[in-house]
Amino acid sequence: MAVPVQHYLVLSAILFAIGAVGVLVRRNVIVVFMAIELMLNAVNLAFVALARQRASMDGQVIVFFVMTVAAAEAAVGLAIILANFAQRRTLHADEISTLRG
Amino acid sequence: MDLLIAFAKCLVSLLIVLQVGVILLWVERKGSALIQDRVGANRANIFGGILPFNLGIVNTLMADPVKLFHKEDIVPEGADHFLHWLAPFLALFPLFLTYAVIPFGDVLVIGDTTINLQAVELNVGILFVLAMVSLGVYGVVLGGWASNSRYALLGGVRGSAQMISYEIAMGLALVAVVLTYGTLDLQAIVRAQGDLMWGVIPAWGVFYQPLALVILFIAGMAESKRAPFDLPEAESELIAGFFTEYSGSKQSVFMMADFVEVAIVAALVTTLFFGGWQVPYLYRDGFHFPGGFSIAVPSLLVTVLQVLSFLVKLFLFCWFQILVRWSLPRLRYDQLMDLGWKRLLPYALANLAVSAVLILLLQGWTVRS
Amino acid sequence: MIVFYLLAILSVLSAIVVVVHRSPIYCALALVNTLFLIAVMFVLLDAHMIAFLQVIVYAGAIMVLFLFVIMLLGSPDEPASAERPGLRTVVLAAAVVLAVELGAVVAAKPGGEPMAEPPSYGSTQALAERLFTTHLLSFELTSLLLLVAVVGAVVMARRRA
Amino acid sequence: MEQSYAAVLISAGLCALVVAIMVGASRLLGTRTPNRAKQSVFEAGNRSVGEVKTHRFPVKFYLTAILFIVFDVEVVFMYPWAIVFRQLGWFGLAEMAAFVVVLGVGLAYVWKVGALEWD
Repeated sequence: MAVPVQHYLVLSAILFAIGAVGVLVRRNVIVVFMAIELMLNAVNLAFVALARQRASMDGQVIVFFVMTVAAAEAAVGLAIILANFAQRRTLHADEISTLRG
Repeated sequence: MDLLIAFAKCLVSLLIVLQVGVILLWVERKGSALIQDRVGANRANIFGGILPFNLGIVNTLMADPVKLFHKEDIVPEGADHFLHWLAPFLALFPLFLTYAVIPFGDVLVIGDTTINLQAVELNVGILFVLAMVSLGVYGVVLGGWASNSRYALLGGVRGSAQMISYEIAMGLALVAVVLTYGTLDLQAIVRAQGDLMWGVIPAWGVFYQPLALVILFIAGMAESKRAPFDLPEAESELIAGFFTEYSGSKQSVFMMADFVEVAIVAALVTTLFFGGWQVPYLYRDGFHFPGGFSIAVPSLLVTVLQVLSFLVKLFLFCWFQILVRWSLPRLRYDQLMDLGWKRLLPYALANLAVSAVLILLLQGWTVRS
Repeated sequence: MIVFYLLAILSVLSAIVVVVHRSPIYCALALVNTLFLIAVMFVLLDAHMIAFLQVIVYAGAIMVLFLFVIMLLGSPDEPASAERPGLRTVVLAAAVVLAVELGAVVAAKPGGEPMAEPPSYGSTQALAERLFTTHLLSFELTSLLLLVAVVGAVVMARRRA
Repeated sequence: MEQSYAAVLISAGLCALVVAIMVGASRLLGTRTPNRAKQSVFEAGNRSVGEVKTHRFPVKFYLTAILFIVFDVEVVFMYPWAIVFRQLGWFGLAEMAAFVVVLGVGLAYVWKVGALEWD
């Protein structure tokens, strides 16, 4: 158990960055969504690592809530993707431009 | 030394589940034959039938797997090779792993080492079971997706929807059990069932949570995708559902997964509701019957009796599932979904509410761990 | 110690697969793998309960929903040329810089020894006590969130074009 | 505690090995004489027409999955609750009742709009 908390945080930062790249680069909305989940998980890892560092359970409780939010977000988000696909038959993020100002 | 013991325990638990799986294959053949008034697997002998009995069981236990493993591995055109391989792996692997947390005996005392007869001693055993069960759906989804076949895809979608529908009811039934015993540790739950109610009846979960037992059993059978819940692989509609395009050993792995799932449902029911390895009135130093009558039994014999008791109960519930399978017709899809969402789910919630209120009203009614 | 670095390397690799693989279904499987590795790290961090919840909720439910949508839509592989190459390079460069910077900042700061944890740390019991007392309000609000999610998702999914 | 996770690792390794051997056995032991007819997709003798993976399914399946996610999260919240239930007493019961009632409204809504009806 000698891994310092910084290493967990570095890993978390790297995973978060990878997720961010995914959100920006990928055009398939489903994959973009997955990249968001990856970012959420990177944050979860940081929460748990810091909770361990401070010997506090609060970080773990927050992770519990993050998971719930992720579940709700996935349900609604994928429903939007489905509805959008039914209307326009596309999963390409650039073609979904109705809301563009 | 500790590592060696751990390894041995894991091996034993794996061997148990492998054996149970293969033996069930034979039991099912003979059992279905019995129900349908046939003889069943009987065409096996060696040395030209010199032996006075036939070797049907040997045939199923050894010749069948050997034959299946020598069949050609056909991957349909347009299928993804890696996913086609991954699907059967993911169908069976979590099921095997589930078995590792099921306690198959109390303790084995050799000299001054005491070995807990449970391959993986997790204090969150029930969550482990739930996690593994929830992974089982990947095998179905991927099998359907990777085959590039319409039947397989239909079977995959149907099967996964069915599995996730019944997982909720299963989870709620397990919560009721956790509520009763106040722990997630399977071995602790079994130990708690060694007590006696009113000094006579063994304190088995079935007496505390009968409705949870029924719900868990039905949900478990639906998870194992066998008749009457065999819609994902309904032969008359979908050929073989999500494993239509599988042959040889991959197909046999899917079949094996079916039987292992039956065994897991039986093991869960045994562990949570029928005292696991408990033999009524048998304690570590022998029998203590109500009324003060006792028989001393050596510790090794106690262990053997307990493991036997676990296996007997296990086979009993496997047999019960086979009986159900060969007695009931297949449900329609709407009936299946109705049963899952409109019956089992509300009943499970109501059961939970009633249990919670009762526990608070009658503190001490339940086993405290 | 070694376990952690092995897990870290594997999880980064599989996270990269999530982002670069052209077939959505492989992306989903790689993500499941990443989530699984993170769950193992949770075990290393004494968050036993959270580790199993990670597998049950993320791998067992959320990712199944993703696979379901991929199956329902018959999502095709993405053609390699779908991305604008300029954006890709810029973003990649920016991400590398970001990761290095974050890493450098975090690694440079000497962190103290982890605080001594009580023996019950990470147990279901400890988590539950915290969850159902201090965080009671959040817990109850979660149910509202889920209710909204269910209603919203049903409304969206049932709307026909 | 570490020991039991080591056991999980050992067990997972063993299981993975056995299952991998079982899955791969035909590849190793079986014959391989592929031909077109054998490798074509089974459609009861008909020739397969069109692209399989663009086949789309009723949105009902998706609704089932959404319901599953929401109730799965509910169940997951119930495990820690069940553990500390005896300490929390009536207060704990009220907490969980409020939680379940709100989600019950969701179930009732889904039931009402007919998302659970299959025909």
